[in-house]
Amino acid sequence: MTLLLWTIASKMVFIKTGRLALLLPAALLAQAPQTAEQKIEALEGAVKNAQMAGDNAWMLASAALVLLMTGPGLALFYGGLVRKKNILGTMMQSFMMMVAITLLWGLVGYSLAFGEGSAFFGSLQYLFLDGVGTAPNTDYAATIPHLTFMVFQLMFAIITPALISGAFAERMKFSGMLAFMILWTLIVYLPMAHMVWGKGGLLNAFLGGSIPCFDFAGGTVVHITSGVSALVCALYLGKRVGYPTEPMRPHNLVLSFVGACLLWVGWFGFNAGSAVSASGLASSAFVATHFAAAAAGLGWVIAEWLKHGKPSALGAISGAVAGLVAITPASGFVKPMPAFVIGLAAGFVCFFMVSVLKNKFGYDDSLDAFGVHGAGGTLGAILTGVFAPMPSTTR
Amino acid sequence: MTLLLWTIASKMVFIKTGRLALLLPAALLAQAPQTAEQKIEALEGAVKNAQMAGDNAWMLASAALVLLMTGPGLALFYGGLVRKKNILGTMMQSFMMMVAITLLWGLVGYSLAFGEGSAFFGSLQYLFLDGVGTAPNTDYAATIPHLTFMVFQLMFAIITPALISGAFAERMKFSGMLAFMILWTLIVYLPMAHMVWGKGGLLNAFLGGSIPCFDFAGGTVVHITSGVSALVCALYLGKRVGYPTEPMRPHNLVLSFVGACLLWVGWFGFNAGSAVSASGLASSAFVATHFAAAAAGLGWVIAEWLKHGKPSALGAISGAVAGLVAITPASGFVKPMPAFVIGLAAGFVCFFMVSVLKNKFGYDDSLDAFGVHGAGGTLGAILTGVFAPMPSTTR
Amino acid sequence: MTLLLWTIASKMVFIKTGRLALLLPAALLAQAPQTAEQKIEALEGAVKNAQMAGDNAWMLASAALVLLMTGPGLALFYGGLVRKKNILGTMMQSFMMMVAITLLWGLVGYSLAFGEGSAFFGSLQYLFLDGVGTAPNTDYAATIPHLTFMVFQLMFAIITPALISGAFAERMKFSGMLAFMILWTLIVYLPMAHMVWGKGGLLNAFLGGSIPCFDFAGGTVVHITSGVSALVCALYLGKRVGYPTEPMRPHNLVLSFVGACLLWVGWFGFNAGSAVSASGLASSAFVATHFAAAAAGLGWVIAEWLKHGKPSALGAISGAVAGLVAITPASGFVKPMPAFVIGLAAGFVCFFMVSVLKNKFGYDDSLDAFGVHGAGGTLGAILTGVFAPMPSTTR
Amino acid sequence: MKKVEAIIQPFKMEEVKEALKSLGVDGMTISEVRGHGRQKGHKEVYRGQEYTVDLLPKVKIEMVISDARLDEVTRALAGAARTGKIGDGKIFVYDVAEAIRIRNDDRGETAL
Amino acid sequence: MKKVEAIIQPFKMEEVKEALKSLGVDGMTISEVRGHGRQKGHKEVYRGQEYTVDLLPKVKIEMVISDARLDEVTRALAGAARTGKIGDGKIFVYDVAEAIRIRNDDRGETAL
Amino acid sequence: MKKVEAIIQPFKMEEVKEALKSLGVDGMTISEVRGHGRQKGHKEVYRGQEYTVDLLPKVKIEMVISDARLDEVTRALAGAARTGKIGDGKIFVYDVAEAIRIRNDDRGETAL
Ligand SMILES: Nc1ncnc2c1ncn2[C@@H]1O[C@H](COP(=O)(O)OP(=O)(O)O)[C@@H](O)[C@H]1O
Ligand SMILES: Nc1ncnc2c1ncn2[C@@H]1O[C@H](COP(=O)(O)OP(=O)(O)O)[C@@H](O)[C@H]1O
Ligand SMILES: Nc1ncnc2c1ncn2[C@@H]1O[C@H](COP(=O)(O)OP(=O)(O)O)[C@@H](O)[C@H]1O
Repeated sequence: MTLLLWTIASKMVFIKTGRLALLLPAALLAQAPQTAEQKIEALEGAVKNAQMAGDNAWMLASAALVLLMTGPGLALFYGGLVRKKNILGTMMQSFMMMVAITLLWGLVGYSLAFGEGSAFFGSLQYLFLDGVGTAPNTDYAATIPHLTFMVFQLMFAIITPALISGAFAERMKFSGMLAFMILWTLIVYLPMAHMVWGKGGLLNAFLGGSIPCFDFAGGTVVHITSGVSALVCALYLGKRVGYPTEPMRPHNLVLSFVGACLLWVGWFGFNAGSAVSASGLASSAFVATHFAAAAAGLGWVIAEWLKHGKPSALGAISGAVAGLVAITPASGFVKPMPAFVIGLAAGFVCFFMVSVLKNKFGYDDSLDAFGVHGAGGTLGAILTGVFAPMPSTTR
Repeated sequence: MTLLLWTIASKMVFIKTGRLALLLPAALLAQAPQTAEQKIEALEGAVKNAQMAGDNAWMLASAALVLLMTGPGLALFYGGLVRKKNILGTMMQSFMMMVAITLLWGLVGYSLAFGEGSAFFGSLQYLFLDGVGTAPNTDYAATIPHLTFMVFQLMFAIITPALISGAFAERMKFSGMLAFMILWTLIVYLPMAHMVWGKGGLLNAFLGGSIPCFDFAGGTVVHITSGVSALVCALYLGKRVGYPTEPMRPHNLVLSFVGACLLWVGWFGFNAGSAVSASGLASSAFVATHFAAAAAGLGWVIAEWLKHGKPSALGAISGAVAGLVAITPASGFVKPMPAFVIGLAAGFVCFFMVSVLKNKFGYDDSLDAFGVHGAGGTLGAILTGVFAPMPSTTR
Repeated sequence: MTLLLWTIASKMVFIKTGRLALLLPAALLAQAPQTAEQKIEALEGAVKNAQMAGDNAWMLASAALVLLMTGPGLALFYGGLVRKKNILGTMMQSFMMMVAITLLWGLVGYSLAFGEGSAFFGSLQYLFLDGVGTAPNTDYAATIPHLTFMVFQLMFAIITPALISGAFAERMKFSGMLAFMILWTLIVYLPMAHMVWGKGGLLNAFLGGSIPCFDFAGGTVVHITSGVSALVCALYLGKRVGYPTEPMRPHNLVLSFVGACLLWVGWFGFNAGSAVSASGLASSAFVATHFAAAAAGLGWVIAEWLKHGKPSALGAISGAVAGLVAITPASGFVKPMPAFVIGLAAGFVCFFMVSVLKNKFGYDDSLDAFGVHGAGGTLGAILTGVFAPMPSTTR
Repeated sequence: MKKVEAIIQPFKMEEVKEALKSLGVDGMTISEVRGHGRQKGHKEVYRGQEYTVDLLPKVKIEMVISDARLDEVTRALAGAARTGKIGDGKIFVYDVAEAIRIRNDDRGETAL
Repeated sequence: MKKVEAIIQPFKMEEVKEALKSLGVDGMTISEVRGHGRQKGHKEVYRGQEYTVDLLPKVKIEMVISDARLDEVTRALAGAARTGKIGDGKIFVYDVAEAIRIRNDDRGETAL
Repeated sequence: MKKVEAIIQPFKMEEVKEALKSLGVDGMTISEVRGHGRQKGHKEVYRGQEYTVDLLPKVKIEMVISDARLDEVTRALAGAARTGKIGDGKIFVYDVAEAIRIRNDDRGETAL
């Protein structure tokens, strides 16, 4: 074995660049140049580096948090709600998004969404992630490596179709699900992301688009899109065999509880990370996120208390998730108290959607992907318009 | 649907301030002023920004970690220890703290604790979080947005009553629990927090108080307070029906195990985050935390080995939690080896508390909130006095 | 009780150094010196501080993430794979590593690995972590406190023996396991870590060693070492009673699923943290890690589809873990697409190892510690040589 | 009195319950069991290792009824549980020596 | 020999066990079942959807005893399990044709 | 027809299943139970609190067979399940009044 290790070791050349690269900024300061001008120049570089370190630290943590939302967060949340026999299958849907969308994103996805293109589509500029390196892409995020921005956006692209899977949990074949998700990402998600976030996108007035859209962390792109798609799927696929006569109650709310908590924590990365920096804006989004989640948990529980005489664990966690959805577009624009109001509204509205309206219309949205993400997202988008101050006066 | 999206989009005005704000620091450097003086001035601003990015990155991560401690950490830890039928109810107690205390904090809580007030109470200065914005509050944390400080402290206010719930798990009504927790926070926690941490608080000698108190991350405020309150509750409520004749052993130690691990990881945010920066002090607290947890796990396991002839999984994780509690007040002041000693002591002492003393006195502290948090916290407070070097000589 | 608190409080002296320390950088800038030269000097210090805050923020988060990999990540991953009766025992093996290796590391471990010593061993320089403080150790990481570097490396030392435990899950006594792990760390891990990472280590050409070794985040030290040791253990211990006639199938794949997701998320800390900074290098390693995990999940699933006609949840998560292992040595050197290829290869190869080769040879590696970590690690080491560009051309 | 013990497919549970309810049979006790008969189980593959799962999940229903109702109960039960495929299950009938209602010490058929 | 099969409320388990122990009845087998009789279950609401839970958790105790002890055992058992409310459960008694102790092939009453 | 009910140690399950298979006994139903007899359980300690676990996990096997096979089946079963130590378990035999195969309404011994 020692021999084997040896062979491997000798196949390897040179030093650990990792360690080398680290010494560079320090070195820059160490062999400090002589004149004040030179010193200032060196400092300007060093400050940029330091700024990047701080922002990148938060953005990498955020990317990790957003992945945590999908797996295990969403997987557990949904997995606990289905019948026992379907839990692994349901969790796999989330996991396969982590696998398949990553591939797609690397090949063409990122390029189609964030490449500089037309009003509706990106370009093939970043095909195979070519040109996406450690230097910042100043169009999107001036103080973090382009790679960080790319992977952070990838985590969004993963969770969006995973959310939809809540609508057809318990009734779609694995291969069909996979094919659908890939097509959906290509046809719906990538153009939508380009329109709202991409350079030159139709709704991205700041980067060359013509219609301005107030969507901080993806309320439209992620939640409305996935929620509405979920509704379409639920209607198209029809009801599960046995629905609604056969009881299909959640089989393990402890799992759903853990999933909801992880969604809550991960959502800090989702919303505060959308500041693409560790600035005060990130803090503001973080706080708004937390207050809305709490308020919506409260709202749903109160609604249950009024209607059924007692609150439930499922209600509290469903409410929290609804609040997180609703605050997403507004999170960067509102103060804690308006966030609280948005959350409270989301708790009430989503409760009404899933427990009254759904029964009225009789569609079978297994895990309420529409009732929570579609409705919560739309409500959030509307309330963003109501509560968000003009940008110039925000902070 | 497209129509709907359209309507929403057109209701929205202007650009994404998020993206805009980001470009500012870069912009500052880009249009660099001409004279050296101006350049230096610009640099000073840029450095402050960079410092804030780094510190804020860690503090946001810490706030997320502390929330992770309550949900799902503590919820799982406690949930696994109760009888099966009570698991959801027990987990809900933690979750409702995330919901209710957040509301309370936003309305008056933060203001009563951290507003500038008398020796015992804060003020109404920050009512509805008015005046809590992205600018730092230099009294408490000069390099992070005030909002970050506020939300970090909120996470502490959430976990403290959640800890108490361990004492009356399995025997309190939901609405009673909620009312109690809110009153307790108002009457006990907020004044206590003000006294120890608030500007002008009695025990906060550094910020105008008269009696100095050596409590780094909340050993007194969080653990002793909650532990003692738990004991009072346990005594007041009396024993659970059937205790101790009916067996009430933990129903799912796997859940408790996961909860304990999440508590351990989350505690890094609790203690190292209490440095309110990503400085060497944070690293030092991080390391002390880790060593104390490990040592206390060891201590409890050894105690079990000696007394019962074999160690147990529950012992190991209970010990780790005891160690985390005990190191909390000392975490910013001690080196790894003293931390190890504090942890070891906590392992032994808390084992003795819950497995010998509790039986002697015969009170029914369902989940040993007093035995672990009260005893561990008190021990930690005392040992902090023993091990902490004079501030001037710390580092 | 108030009395008790009082006594404690009065035993404590002085102020909270934590809060004090924070004000220093701000203070430095506030009482800004008069001349430009002085200002520049002050700025240089401030920039260093800011750089450290950013890098330290990410490294502390990374250390927390790597601990999350062991507990609860690996504990759940392995715990779900064993038979029901062995789950707590298996999880405890991971937990005891968190306890015991921490102690060992504090006493002599860190010193033997990272002390400046001979080609094969470190020294006793850092005995009891003496001299490991908040000042950076410029040999290893110039921009973060030495304590951070030490605790980050400790998390690696914890997970390595925990990985081995997968080979003898379900058949080793607790005390024997503990003794073995401590000896193994002393005899195998510490020298190996010194050789590859330690100053003056044989394979650490950059820091005075003679043979260069291309191992970014510990593919050789962690995965090959643990994988091969696992194989040796499996062979030495012989088969479990009843293997392979008695069915010993995984009892709870939901737990393993959660564990695998946490491993994936935690691995971002493992690999991107190995940049010991929040630089572009960290981003690059983060992205490579993610792509390799996804690709390997895909690879394993495809292999299963081809061979058994349908994919499985266990296959997808096993694949992801294999990919994470394989990318470890390369993560700092490769772009996303090569990372994808490495991952895909790992998925196929490890599938082949555990589902074909293992049966051929008939050894009983309970949880495939060799098949996944040994094989994946070796493959990764080889492919690192193939795909990694020369350091000078990396970025 | 007779005890009727039926081992059925889990997914037929609801239908059987409805059928029995409509007959007015109230008392029943259910448990989760695993079994095999003609139906031979299937193989599962974990990491390339094959495991035979030869005990499949079934639901066992136990009802104690009066002799008079035996025929209609078994007929209704079998009717509701039948799919016609292997694995449908079995019904076994036993004699019962005594039945006691714990609440009020009723005995015999009044206790059912 | 007789088999006594009692379906009782789970929370009465400890009391019943004590009662049987004090009679010197050692051998027993317990399983977790769900059942309904007069007691009709309750409704649970999940996201506004109502689900009827008509099968409530019960504990089934099985004991094979000699004919001579039948009376005292059922009496003690019913006594300990009674609350007087609906849902207390039932005791059924069956004849046993043979009993074998696996360990040493004892048969009949000596095997109990 | 007879019902053979065996309560055995869980780890003997595979062996017993093999023994029965080699006899050609196909139909069987298994459930997880807990029990105690001569074997008296053990103590577990949680945070210094002792809990007596007096009900140990066992597996219950139920088979309905023809009278003619009773002897060989119980012999094979007891043989495979025996370790000779306390806790090996018991076999009980009951008369069966009727057996019905749900799939096709076969009755009596043909239904087994
Ligand atoms: N002789 C028997 N004794 C006990 N249980 C049996 C017997 N035969 C079948 N069963 C139970 O009935 C279930 C269905 O039996 P199976 O043979 O698959 O049905 P079928 O005879 O209609 O093909 C089995 O899984 C088993 O639990
Ligand atoms: N006829 C029966 N056959 C089988 N089990 C029965 C029967 N009647 C009642 N049980 C069992 O006894 C339990 C309690 O019965 P229940 O009717 O609620 O008690 P009570 O008759 O005292 O009101 C039920 O949940 C069921 O498990
Ligand atoms: N009289 C009985 N009635 C019902 N179950 C019994 C009886 N005696 C024993 N059992 C079951 O058999 C199992 C093993 O019995 P035990 O007395 O330990 O075996 P042994 O008699 O060989 O020592 C018990 O755990 C219990 O489940």
